[in-house]
Amino acid sequence: MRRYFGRKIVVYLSTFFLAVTIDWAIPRFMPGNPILNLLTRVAGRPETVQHMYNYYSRIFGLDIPVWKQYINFWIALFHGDLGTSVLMFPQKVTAIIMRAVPYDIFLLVPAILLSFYAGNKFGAFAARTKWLDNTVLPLGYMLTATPYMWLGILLAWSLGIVAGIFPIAGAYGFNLQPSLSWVFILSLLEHWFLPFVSLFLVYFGGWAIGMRNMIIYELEADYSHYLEALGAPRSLVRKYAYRNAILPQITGLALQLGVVVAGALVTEVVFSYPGIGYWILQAIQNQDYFLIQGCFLFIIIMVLIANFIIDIVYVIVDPRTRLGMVGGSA
Amino acid sequence: MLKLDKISKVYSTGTFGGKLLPAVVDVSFDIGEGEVVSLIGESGSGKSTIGKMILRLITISSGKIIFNGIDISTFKKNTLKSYYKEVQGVFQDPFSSYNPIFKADKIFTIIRQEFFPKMKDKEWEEKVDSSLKAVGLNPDQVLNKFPHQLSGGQLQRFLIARALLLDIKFLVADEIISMLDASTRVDVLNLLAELKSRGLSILFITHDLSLGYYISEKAIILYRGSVVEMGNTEKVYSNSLHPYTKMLMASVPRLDKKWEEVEVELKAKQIENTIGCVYYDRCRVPDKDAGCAGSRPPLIKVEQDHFVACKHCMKE
Amino acid sequence: MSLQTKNLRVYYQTLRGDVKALDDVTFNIKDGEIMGLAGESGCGKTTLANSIIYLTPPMKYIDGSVELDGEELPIWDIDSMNTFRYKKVSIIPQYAMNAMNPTRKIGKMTEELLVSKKISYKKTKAELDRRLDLVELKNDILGMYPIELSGGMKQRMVLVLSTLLNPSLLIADEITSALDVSTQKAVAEMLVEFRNRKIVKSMIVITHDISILYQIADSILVMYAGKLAEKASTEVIIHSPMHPYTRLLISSLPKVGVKYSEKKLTGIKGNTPLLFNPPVGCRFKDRCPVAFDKCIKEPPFIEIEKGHFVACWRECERNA
Amino acid sequence: MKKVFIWLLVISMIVVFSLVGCKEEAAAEEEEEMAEEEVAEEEEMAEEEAAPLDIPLGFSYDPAMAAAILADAGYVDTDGDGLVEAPDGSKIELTVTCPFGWTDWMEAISVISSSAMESGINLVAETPDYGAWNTALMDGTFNATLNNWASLSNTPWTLYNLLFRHPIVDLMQSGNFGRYENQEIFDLVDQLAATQTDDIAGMQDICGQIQTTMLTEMPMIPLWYNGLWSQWNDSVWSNWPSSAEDAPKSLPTSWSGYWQLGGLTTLANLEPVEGVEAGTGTYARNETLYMSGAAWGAFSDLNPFLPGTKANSTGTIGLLYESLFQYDPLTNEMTPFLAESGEWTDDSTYVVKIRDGIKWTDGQTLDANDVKFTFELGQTYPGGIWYAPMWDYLDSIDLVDDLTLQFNFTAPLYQEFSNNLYNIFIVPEHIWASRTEEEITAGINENPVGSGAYEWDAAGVGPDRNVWTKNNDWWAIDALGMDVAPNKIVDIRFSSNNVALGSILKGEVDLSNNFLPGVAELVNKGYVKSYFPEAPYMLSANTAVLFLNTTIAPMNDAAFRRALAFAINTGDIVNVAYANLVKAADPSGLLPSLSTFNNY
Repeated sequence: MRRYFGRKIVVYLSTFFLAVTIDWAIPRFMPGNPILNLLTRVAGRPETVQHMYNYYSRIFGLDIPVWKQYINFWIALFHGDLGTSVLMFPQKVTAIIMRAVPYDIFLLVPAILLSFYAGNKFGAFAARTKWLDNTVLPLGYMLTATPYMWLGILLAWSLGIVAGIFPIAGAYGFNLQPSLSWVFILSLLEHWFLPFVSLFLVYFGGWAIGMRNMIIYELEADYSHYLEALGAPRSLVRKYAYRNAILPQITGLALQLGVVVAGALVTEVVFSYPGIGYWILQAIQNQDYFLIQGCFLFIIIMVLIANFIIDIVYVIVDPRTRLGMVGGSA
Repeated sequence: MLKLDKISKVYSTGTFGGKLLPAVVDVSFDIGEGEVVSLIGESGSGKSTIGKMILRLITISSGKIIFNGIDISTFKKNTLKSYYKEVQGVFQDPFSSYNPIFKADKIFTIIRQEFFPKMKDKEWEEKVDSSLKAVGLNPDQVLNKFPHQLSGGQLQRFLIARALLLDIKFLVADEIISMLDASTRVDVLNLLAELKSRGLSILFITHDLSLGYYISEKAIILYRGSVVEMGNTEKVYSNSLHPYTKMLMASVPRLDKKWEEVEVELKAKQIENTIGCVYYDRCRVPDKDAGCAGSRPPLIKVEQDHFVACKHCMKE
Repeated sequence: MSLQTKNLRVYYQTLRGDVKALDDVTFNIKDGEIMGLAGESGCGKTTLANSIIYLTPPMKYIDGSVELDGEELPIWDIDSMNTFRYKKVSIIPQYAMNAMNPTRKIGKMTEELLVSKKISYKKTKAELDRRLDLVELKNDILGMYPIELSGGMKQRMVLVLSTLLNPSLLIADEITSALDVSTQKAVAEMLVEFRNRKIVKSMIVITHDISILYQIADSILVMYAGKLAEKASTEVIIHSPMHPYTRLLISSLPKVGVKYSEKKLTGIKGNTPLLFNPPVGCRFKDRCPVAFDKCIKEPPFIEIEKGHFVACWRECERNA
Repeated sequence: MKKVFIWLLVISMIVVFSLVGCKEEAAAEEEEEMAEEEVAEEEEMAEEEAAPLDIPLGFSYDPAMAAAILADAGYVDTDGDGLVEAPDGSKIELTVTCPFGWTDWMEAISVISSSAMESGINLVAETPDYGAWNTALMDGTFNATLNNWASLSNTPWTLYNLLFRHPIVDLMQSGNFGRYENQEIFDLVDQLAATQTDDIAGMQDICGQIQTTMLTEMPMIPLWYNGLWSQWNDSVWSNWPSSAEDAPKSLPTSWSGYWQLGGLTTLANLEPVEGVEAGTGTYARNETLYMSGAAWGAFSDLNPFLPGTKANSTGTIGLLYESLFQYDPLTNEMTPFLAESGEWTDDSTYVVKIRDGIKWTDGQTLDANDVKFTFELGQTYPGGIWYAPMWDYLDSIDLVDDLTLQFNFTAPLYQEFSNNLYNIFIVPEHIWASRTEEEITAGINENPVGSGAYEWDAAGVGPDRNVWTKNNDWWAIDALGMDVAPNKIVDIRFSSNNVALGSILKGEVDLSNNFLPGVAELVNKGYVKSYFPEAPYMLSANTAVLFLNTTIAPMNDAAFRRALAFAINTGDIVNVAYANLVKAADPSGLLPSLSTFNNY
């Protein structure tokens, strides 16, 4: 077990190293120059511009050879320093991310967990209810195939603009300051609702379909038939089938996590919800190396951690992996 | 015709291949022209691995396989194709050899495209018919069907028929009849025997000792990747020396006599001894000793055409 | 009389029509009898086994009856059969290797199964341990997952599990075919041991390997194409079979000591018929070396000698 | 008979007239032929002496003229693909760019491209990413591109300094992106810079010379004016200014830091509408002004010295920090603000008197020391302070007394200095003096101490908003009688103009400086109010200029550049791309507020 996790950690660390390296490299290969963006419209004389350019290059640490920048990047990273944002100059990237993260967690965690729970329950239920299987399932297929953006815009338009029930931008009312008051919490929830629903619906469809197919497969598995042959009640057979069908769903969750996060990014952009996704868009549009880097770094870390948690959960719930990792049976 | 020279296969397992799992250890034997050699062993003994190495489906970790004097690992594109024209394999699970969305005959079409692209339709059909008949199938009943419409036995014979389409010299028959019914088993066995009399060499991989006896001249008993006993079939069967072979012989259900009251040591799940005699953990020979545990006994010739890897079972 | 089936007819429903997988099957099993059920694949062995315990679509009950210990089994009713399953009639399925839920500890699964049948696990535990001991399994196996077990161990565990409630009838469907010879022998002998200890009253052991039956069965029932061909004591079936099919079957088996070069065995010519539209009369007649005009009619399955049933006109005539 | 005679008379008269007409046409033809012959002959003799084509200096859309100029300069379509080739026969393949996603500009360059194509100039529209575009702009690797960085200014020098910035260096980062090199015009711009701002005649003269050269050489093409929009909803606040009425006259705008340009006056004039309730929010609705359109990005700093427009858009400049003078773009006048007065005592001495009684929000007094400190930052940190170049001609600043400063110049650039007077924002010395260079040029400036009408509300800030609280001790309440009405200003950054539109229609936002789609319709129906009651509903605030990269062929040829100027259908840009919400630019490029200096 320890060896398994030891090896896993090595895998995760190398993935992290590689992903972060790519994350570091990609913005640098984008055409354009962040310092020039920063210096745009400075009313200096031409001869002083080079001076300012050098000055700010030094401040951003871009005046040294690329390999040194890369090393400095790692050194800074271990000190928890992701650099300074160009777009939000002179704010620190970590500060920006730390402000955004609660919104992401607030939006993503309930959306993922609730959709996972509800979708799987519903899928399992639909698998043995003919009319549901025939009516709601196609809807599920539609939902999963729906682009986040499209669903978000549709919801914003129908419930936000036409019906006017929900606000369509921001995380809380413009007349409020963050505080522990009911008014604020209500406003927070009101603004959270539409982005949440648009994420929830798309995820929900995916899990429901996956579960429906998995459970049909499990109900046809040998162990189900054996239980039935021994006259076990249906409830037990279904309980086992559900338990086993949820395992590939958990793997699915691990695999999908990146996609899930990407979906949240799009949704955040649509609803101007101030999470990481919102900042990524801003950062890319303004070629903010450091902010892009920081946001993706955060996503990488989150996805890796989530995967690791899922790995652990999987090991706990599925004995097969647990044995596989001690080098089990022939 | 085919010579295995100290071949080994080591699988690496684990995420970074940190763990090495020897599947076949230093196995050497050869098969002459028109010879049938039975490779007998339990599941996990490495017998299928040897078959796959001969067919170059997996690489050899060490050692060499020589076919007609040439190391088969040197075969490239064209030479490999002509190798496959002469050496073919048929496997235990017939279902996995078929693609369920294509008709079963597809496996013939592939052979035709690969090896007989110029043959006329009529001639080809006759060839297919005769090889189907050779394996005891009625062409009208089995052609133009999807795999699910055929029984396991039919699919298995289909595969043999496919091998027969080629002018093969060597057949690796890996448990090909374990899924067949008793009544048709013997037909397939007879078919193999017939092919052998026409000069075909066969490596007959099986766990069923009676089948091995029926058609082969030479028997090789494999245990955990190592040969524990080998030689002339009659000698190995009638004068089994290795405790493992003896135990196997006693366990075979026979129609001519009932099981003896032999205590069967159930196969061990975890193998503790990895450097000594492969059979050490299960061995019930009273005088097994530290030497058995400490080093692997070599194959020793006990009589003409009979070798045993056990120092305690030499002929008295 | 432990088991009595009368004129049992069970068909498979397919898109192309009914497959007459089990046609007019009548036989008895005595208390304490281990009956071997032999025949080629597709002869109806597994259909027979499933009909007695777990008759589900696409299988379709047509008519006939099955009595166990004098009580009729409602085999056509999936739900009411539940009271009989496991307690009265139990099965070790063909897929015993995969019969246990891979994600449950074996003990836990056993407990849940028993509890679902309203049986106290605690009270049964002592017996369970004893049984495990009987099949040479340590009782810490209950804390393991199926994947931790070898094939033979799984087979034995399912044997224990399926017989835990001392069923009157145990159906063991091809349980030894996937095992190595040594394990095969052990498991087969355990079946006998279970009968000897009266854990199960009687048994149907299905296999295509007659030599195993010769080792353990008291009687052997040979089926051909959905019909019964011959039933007799094991010795009789092996050494003096009457039905031409049985004879051919036995003579086609390779035995240790028989070599192709010395004695060429022969198989049975032809193929088993498709059961959508089975041949009229004796279903074996097309392959039978001794068939004659009478075979156009269906031969009855009759007792020719005491305990020896055959469905063959030739034998009828000979004994007439 | 009589009738017949009359008919004959009529017919003969027709004949006579038509004959005369023919004669005249024939004469014209003869003349043309002769001219062509002459041209041919002269070309044989000496090319430069070809009869000059009469090209008007004040260009406008005229495809015929474009064609004539092209033909005259030897750009002809030799291969019949409808596009002209260079005189040496080589193909012309040019691109015109703007950043991807700037939808109005994307439409504009597509008009530019298509109208150029019609005149035979192969100019293809391309939309690279912002970063790539910006880099190409600064390092001069573009062909032709749009730019509008010159802002509202009291002098024409600001625009011409942008257009003809010199010397040419590797990174042209705030002007003359086309790298047009002409010592004569460089000298003129320098001369203009050194002209006193009240020397209108002198400025007019220099501007005239610059414009003549510019329109003859056409190194860049002024196309249209972008605007400052200001729309409001008066359900909570009333008494908004309007151009249609006499008073009060001030532009209700916050955009890009133009609080100083009229926004503050507007705030002071606002009156709360009776009967509006405070509501449940943190900010009482009836005391709060909600506004949008000042900026797009999120709030990031309160530092007036950071490069770019960051501080402007946050309100840091204008609400928090103040300048010596204010500039009113409606009247093109500079009025003293922190300064009580300021004047040139001689050609190289400028004396400023600071108002008495101005207090920083921490209670300290704002005096001449703070002003001196702020200006001298440019001298101390020449690398990071944008106005450092002023010290090239500023020798020293002397304190005359606590409230009076004397600027001693060597060779003053009056125009630039006058710009700086309302663009440099005074910071408290007692806070900033202890800061390092990096803290000043790259610091956030948390908990800012300013002198302005509002204080920053740290608790209210969010990624999409910034909140300001009224400074009740603001000096201008007494000194200028400017008592700003809203207690709070919530400055919102909407993700799109449509959201801004929805919010102003609902009355959630009081003031919007966003470009509102369909504003004409909205104003006509009374859904929103606009300072300008008719199209283009904006104050022309900067000039969109098409820069041509004069270092590459064929745009190194003035004739080709002029032809392009006549080929662009500016009318379509205004009407089609902008739906009449912008105005076509004057050929001089100068904003309407500077029309005094406009010669063409």
